[in-house]
Amino acid sequence: MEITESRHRDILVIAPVGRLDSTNAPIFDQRLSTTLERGDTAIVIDLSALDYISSIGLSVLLSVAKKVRRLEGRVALAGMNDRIRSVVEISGFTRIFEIHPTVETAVAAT
Amino acid sequence: MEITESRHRDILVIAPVGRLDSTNAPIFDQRLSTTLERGDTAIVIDLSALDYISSIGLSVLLSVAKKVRRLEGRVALAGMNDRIRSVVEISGFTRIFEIHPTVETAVAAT
Amino acid sequence: MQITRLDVVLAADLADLGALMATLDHFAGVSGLSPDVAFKVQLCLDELVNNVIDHGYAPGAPGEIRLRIEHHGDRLAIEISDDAALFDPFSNPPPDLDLGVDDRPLGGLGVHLVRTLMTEARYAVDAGRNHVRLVLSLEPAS
Amino acid sequence: MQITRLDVVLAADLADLGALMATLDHFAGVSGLSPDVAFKVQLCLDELVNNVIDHGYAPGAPGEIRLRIEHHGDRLAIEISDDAALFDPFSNPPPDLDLGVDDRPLGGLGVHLVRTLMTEARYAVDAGRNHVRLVLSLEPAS
Ligand SMILES: Nc1ncnc2c1ncn2[C@@H]1O[C@H](COP(=O)(O)OP(=O)(O)O)[C@@H](O)[C@H]1O
Ligand SMILES: Nc1ncnc2c1ncn2[C@@H]1O[C@H](COP(=O)(O)OP(=O)(O)O)[C@@H](O)[C@H]1O
Repeated sequence: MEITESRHRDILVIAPVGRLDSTNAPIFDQRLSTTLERGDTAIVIDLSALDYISSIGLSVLLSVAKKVRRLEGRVALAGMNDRIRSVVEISGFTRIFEIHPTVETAVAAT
Repeated sequence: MEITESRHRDILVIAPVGRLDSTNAPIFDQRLSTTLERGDTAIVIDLSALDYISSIGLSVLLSVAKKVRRLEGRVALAGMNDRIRSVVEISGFTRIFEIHPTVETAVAAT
Repeated sequence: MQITRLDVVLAADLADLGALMATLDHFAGVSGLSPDVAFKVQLCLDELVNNVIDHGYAPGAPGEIRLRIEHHGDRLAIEISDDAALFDPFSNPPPDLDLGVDDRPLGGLGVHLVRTLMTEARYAVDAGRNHVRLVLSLEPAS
Repeated sequence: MQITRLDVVLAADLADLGALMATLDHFAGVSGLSPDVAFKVQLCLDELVNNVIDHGYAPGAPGEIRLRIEHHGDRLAIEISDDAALFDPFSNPPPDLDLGVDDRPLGGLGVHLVRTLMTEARYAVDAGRNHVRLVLSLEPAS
């Protein structure tokens, strides 16, 4: 799967492209672990290029939230389309994640 | 539809690409008529880039054979894959058309 | 994966015939049908649907065609039904393939292709509708 | 054109799940389903098929899943059946969405998503097999 990264000041913006499903979620999970191990603990996950997420993709998001919390870092979700937002809401993740309409507002909110 | 043309001495080689079906056959029919009107009456129809032909495509071939005969020209079919050849055979066109395995043999047979 | 049954409703027009051909491509690809089988199925449905469009429903009048394809083991069973005037396509005499180029009529090959390429091809009237039922036996290899 | 019924047999593995997702894309595109409906159908079948793969059949053991989708009017009816150990996924209590990030378990969201996104979701045992039956009412606009 394609995953793009960019840096805004000390914040890493990481964007999975396409689908976060049983085939792709493990790849994205691995990439996020590497990012955290590297010392990046201020992360915005840009979901604006994501078309599809299933529960395994949601588990990857929850998993990074747990790790970031232990590291006393920060993780925000940005740019979700309406379908992905509805799944995130049904999962109760609005209580767990800082959520922003765009990467710009997520970065500015620090 | 894509139709490619090339000239070998006084022979025009014309190749329909893709499908000769109810959508595309009228376009190919029109092109062949224009070709004949232009004075090209020695024609090899190269079917090697053709994936599919239905009865309307077969009618276009029969129609050009009729016209070429009136014009005392020559038309040959070349390069058919096995599936298209079987349909041409079932239609009894092996009695009507000169058939060659390749454009080269068709051109050389003049 | 194998698609074991596919039912479709299409409008009697060329746009929906194009959509049907795309669906048959998908069906054949997913179910791993051989290119020969995929070609025969496309061709026979193309011919029969074209006939309902051209000769069945009145030109410009809206018409609907229903299609069912079943794939179990080495057998494809296809049923095409429509609501146009009753007509048995297999009542046509076969074309005379011995005629010379000047005498061969344009057209009249569609039903002949269907009859030749399919293992079985039958016509029935059911609930006042035309039904054509086709069977294609698949080679164990395909 | 509209695909009114689609039956599929798939092996309980990720390769066939991928093929199923491609077929659902095709189905939704051909039948003009809205992106919302297409997403819900993909997601719910993805979750349920994944559960049969992960929790139903023994790891590495061959297993088969049958699927039927029917689309008539503004209603999609879906049936998924398998031959693994009998289990009613809707017997699970819903996840506790009020837990904080440290206490939320990973997983346990799939069935909750299915139940929330579909209009109806029921489990039944029929001929010794697991059957999950889903209904999705389509907005007249979609
Ligand atoms: N569904 C149909 N309804 C009415 N007439 C039909 C139908 N199908 C075929 N026919 C008749 O049978 C003839 C032969 O059909 P076919 O072999 O497909 O050749 P073509 O359609 O090219 O003439 C048609 O010309 C038409 O007169
Ligand atoms: N088909 C099944 N066979 C056996 N157990 C199942 C099946 N589907 C679900 N389960 C059980 O229900 C639990 C919850 O399923 P689900 O909500 O999809 O979350 P997850 O699969 O991520 O754990 C699973 O962890 C499993 O214990």
